[in-house]
Amino acid sequence: MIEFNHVYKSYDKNYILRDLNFNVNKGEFIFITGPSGAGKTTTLKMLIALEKPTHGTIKFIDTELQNLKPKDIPFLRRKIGFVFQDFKLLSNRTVFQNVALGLEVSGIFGDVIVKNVTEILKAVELFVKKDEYPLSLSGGEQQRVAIARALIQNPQVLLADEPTGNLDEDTSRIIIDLIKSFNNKGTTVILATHDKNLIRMGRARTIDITKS
Amino acid sequence: MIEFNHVYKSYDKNYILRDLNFNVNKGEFIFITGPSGAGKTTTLKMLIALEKPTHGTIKFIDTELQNLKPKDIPFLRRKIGFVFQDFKLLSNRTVFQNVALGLEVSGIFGDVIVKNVTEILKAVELFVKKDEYPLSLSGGEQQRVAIARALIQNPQVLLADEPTGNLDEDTSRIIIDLIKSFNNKGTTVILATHDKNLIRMGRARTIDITKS
Amino acid sequence: MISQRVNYIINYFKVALLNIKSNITGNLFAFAIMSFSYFIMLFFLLCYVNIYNYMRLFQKNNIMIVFLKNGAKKDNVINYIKTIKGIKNIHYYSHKSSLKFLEGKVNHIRSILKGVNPDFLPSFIKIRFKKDAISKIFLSNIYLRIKTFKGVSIVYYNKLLEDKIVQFMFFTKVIGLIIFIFLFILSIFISYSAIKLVILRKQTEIEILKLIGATNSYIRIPMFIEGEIGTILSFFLSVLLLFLIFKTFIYYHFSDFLAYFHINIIFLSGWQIFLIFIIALVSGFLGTYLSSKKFFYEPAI
Amino acid sequence: MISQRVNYIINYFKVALLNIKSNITGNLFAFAIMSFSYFIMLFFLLCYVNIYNYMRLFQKNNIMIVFLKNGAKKDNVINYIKTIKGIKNIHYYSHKSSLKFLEGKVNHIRSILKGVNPDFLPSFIKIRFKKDAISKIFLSNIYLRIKTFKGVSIVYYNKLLEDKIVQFMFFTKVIGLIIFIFLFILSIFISYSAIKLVILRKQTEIEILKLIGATNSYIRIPMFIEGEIGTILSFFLSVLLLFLIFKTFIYYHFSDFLAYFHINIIFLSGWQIFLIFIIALVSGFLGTYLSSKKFFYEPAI
Ligand SMILES: Nc1ncnc2c1ncn2[C@@H]1O[C@H](COP(=O)(O)OP(=O)(O)OP(=O)(O)O)[C@@H](O)[C@H]1O
Ligand SMILES: Nc1ncnc2c1ncn2[C@@H]1O[C@H](COP(=O)(O)OP(=O)(O)OP(=O)(O)O)[C@@H](O)[C@H]1O
Ligand SMILES: [Mg+2]
Ligand SMILES: [Mg+2]
Repeated sequence: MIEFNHVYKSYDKNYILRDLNFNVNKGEFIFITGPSGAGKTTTLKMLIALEKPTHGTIKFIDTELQNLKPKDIPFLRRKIGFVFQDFKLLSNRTVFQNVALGLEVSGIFGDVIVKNVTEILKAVELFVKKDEYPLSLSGGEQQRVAIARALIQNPQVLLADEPTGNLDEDTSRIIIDLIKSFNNKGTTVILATHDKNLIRMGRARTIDITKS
Repeated sequence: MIEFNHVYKSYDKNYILRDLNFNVNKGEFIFITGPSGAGKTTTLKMLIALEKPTHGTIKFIDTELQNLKPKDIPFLRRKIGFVFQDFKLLSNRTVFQNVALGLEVSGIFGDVIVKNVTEILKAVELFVKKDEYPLSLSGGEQQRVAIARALIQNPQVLLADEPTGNLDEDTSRIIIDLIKSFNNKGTTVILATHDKNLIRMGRARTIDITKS
Repeated sequence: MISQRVNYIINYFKVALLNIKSNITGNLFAFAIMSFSYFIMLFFLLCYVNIYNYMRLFQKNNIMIVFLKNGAKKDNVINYIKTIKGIKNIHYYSHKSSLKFLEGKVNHIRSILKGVNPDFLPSFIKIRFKKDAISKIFLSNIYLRIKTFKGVSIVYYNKLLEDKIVQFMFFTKVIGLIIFIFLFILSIFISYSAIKLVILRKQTEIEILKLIGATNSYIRIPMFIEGEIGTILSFFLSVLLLFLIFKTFIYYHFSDFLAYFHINIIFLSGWQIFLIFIIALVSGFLGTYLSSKKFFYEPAI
Repeated sequence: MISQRVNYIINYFKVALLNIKSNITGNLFAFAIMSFSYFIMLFFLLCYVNIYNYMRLFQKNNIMIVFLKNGAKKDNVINYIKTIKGIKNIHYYSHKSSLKFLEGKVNHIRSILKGVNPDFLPSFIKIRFKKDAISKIFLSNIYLRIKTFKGVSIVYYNKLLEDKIVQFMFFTKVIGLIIFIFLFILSIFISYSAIKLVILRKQTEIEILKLIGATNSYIRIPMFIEGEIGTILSFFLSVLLLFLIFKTFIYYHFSDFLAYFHINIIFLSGWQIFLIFIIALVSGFLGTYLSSKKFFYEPAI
């Protein structure tokens, strides 16, 4: 489903990634790992066409990303849920509105929103905070809102960048279980982390990008 | 040096903290722990007078924080280095300028800045990135800049909120060692985290705020 | 499909209102700055219209006076003059009416003219030209033609004034146009800055929305709605303000005073207000477009 | 201690310049909007000064004409008039010069006055008053006094015009003041919005600086410097602009034309420009102060 072929990535002549090659099959769950600054976030960003590989090609389902037209990018992104390392929540919208946005941008309005958002907020244990604004949430709570927003789109692929960096062990487990349950329903998951515990918990294929 | 006496904290009638009591002696190294949303960040924020306890008193050296006048707050904050969970770097200044700011706000200018900043950036292994802007840094790199900015003030107390949340194990160890070395030179350190590994590494007194 | 479109549109309005609400101060500033800009524009137009109106008065005064030789056949002259194009009306003054004319001119020493014999005074013909027929060449032409006609003694018209007025009318038109273009660009620029003030705060929001798959129109349409709401409201505020000021002016009889100088104050016509309204709408649109443009520039990947 | 202060000041300027550089577009907008606001202010002042100047011309024309009865003793009358205060000069016109005066008034029918006997015409005295001595009560007073003097036939002065001019001068002053206060508030408001445009982007920056122990003055002083640099530059731009427009106006001889209507165009004096400069400085300061205020409100802990 996803193919990285000889991908190189440099910023101002400094190569972060060299000759990265991997495949991810539909429905798989994989970890991307590597030390701080290795290029995990960059790898994920290239998948949603936010960064462009310096050389090499990336294939998503049938699309070669380098051939994608700017106007098609939003539609690619709707197929991919992304949990950002720095959450990227809208500070002038409540938790509920932030999560609902995941559906609204795809043109889904009305009652179905209320139903789905309520469901997912309960799953990440944040329903009581639904009317709070992101600035009054703790780090871990913000992270869970970001996860909820990504999952509500019911994406074909979920990319999660350090989704448990701000969570304690118990909450981490809840989140991993939630992600696993989506994975079981067919969502492909790529999870970037350096948390050895999490990798142990997940028990899945691990790609170490420093070794590429 | 730091005393929390019967501290309660609520946001809109929801009590986050109830009857929190603890002392920290000069030169100590302690962990504050608790699950996501327990109030770790809130506890640290109260120490720099960014949040105000609903009841109870906090004492820092000889100052009762509730008696502090607004114009004295900056001087309190200069004695306390703070590593924020969300880093709080200035995006229009380079890594070097961000770190230098820790000194400039206290009225230190000139050559000493170059010397100290260079030194601390080397310690957090970021000297090569000194002219980059925060937005082009990885999560872990930003976190290290935040740590460098807090440490350069050579504060009496260092408050670090999840300072290794975005760091892999090796880099975490480097940072912990750096903080320890400041601790050995007399800096009191309070470190909020839920990372069991880190607590194990640190081997120090741990305060679990959920149990207060 | 249609209900989907309606849903989108409702959502756009909802988002626009939410945006206005969540940055109410920013929107108020934008609103005030834009009102000010439209006010200045309307005010200039008002001044221009009035100056133009005032100057037409001078044009209307374009009169030529033909003094007849004693004993000349006035009908010949009148018939000849009637063949000239662009004349509004012709008036013949006999010796007697000539005396009356003189008396009117020097009203306060009227008494002393009582002893004057009307025959001392000339008979003359007053020609009033059509407004639109007046141009420098035209009048000087006619002047030459009439002057050489039999029985005509002197032809009098204010050549210098005429030159100056034609010139001034021209400059007024040109300057009016220049000022207008200047104000138009300015109003776009001001809308641009004002809306930018509002949009700048949204930079992060826009980036985030794009990251989660919003199309450009999903992000932009609410902005346009927001911009145009501000534009329309501030336009109406400025018209209202100008109108109130105008009414106050009338109320305190300033216009009566100006009427003393033959200055007749008029308000803008519906068409003129509509013109500015269109300019406001366009500048609101362009302002939003330009100030949000950079967020939507996407290099091909 | 002193070198420490100098270090701070250098740092403040460095930070201000860094801020300007890092938000160059924002600063350019602020700059342009402020220039516009000062330009409008200067332009209004220029108009006001010229209108005021023009109206003084009417005041200067305040003349009273005293017609004498036939055979009256002119010296008695003149001596009596000389006792009145506020008179600039007195001129006596005999019967003959009266005829000349009439001829001057009706120049184009001059020839026909040739047969008129000068004795038909009255002799009169023209009184010109000092500008500053003219007020409604004053002239009507004198009118009554002279009218009842022996040998005086008619006293003529333009009472209606006088009333209107006094009234108009008053309104001009009042309206000028009101417009000026309005523009002053407006310029503060515009500086406020413009600077806010720049400062809004700094909200996070300010919060962060405060968190790491910067004092309010450390954060604010560079803002004031930034604000005042913008103010000063935009002020000079607007003066320059106005001056260039003025010069163009003169260059194309518009002023010659207006001189034909006895309108004499003058530029702003140094003092007037200085006044606006002070207003600009104050509004830049208040603009920065107000727009940054909310970031520095710190509830006591
Ligand atoms: N826009 C950019 N311009 C220049 N350099 C960049 C940019 N974005 C990232 N980098 C650099 O690329 C490298 C990899 O960044 P990336 O964010 O992918 O690391 P990461 O593996 O996610 O690290 P972390 O675990 O710390 O988040 C870093 O050294 C970073 O400084
Ligand atoms: N400004 C605020 N207004 C309302 N509620 C707030 C505010 N700040 C924090 N809270 C709430 O207080 C609780 C404690 O927050 P805090 O940030 O201290 O948690 P934390 O222990 O640091 O959690 P984490 O490990 O996830 O960062 C959270 O439930 C949060 O929602
Ligand atoms: Mg990363
Ligand atoms: Mg926290």
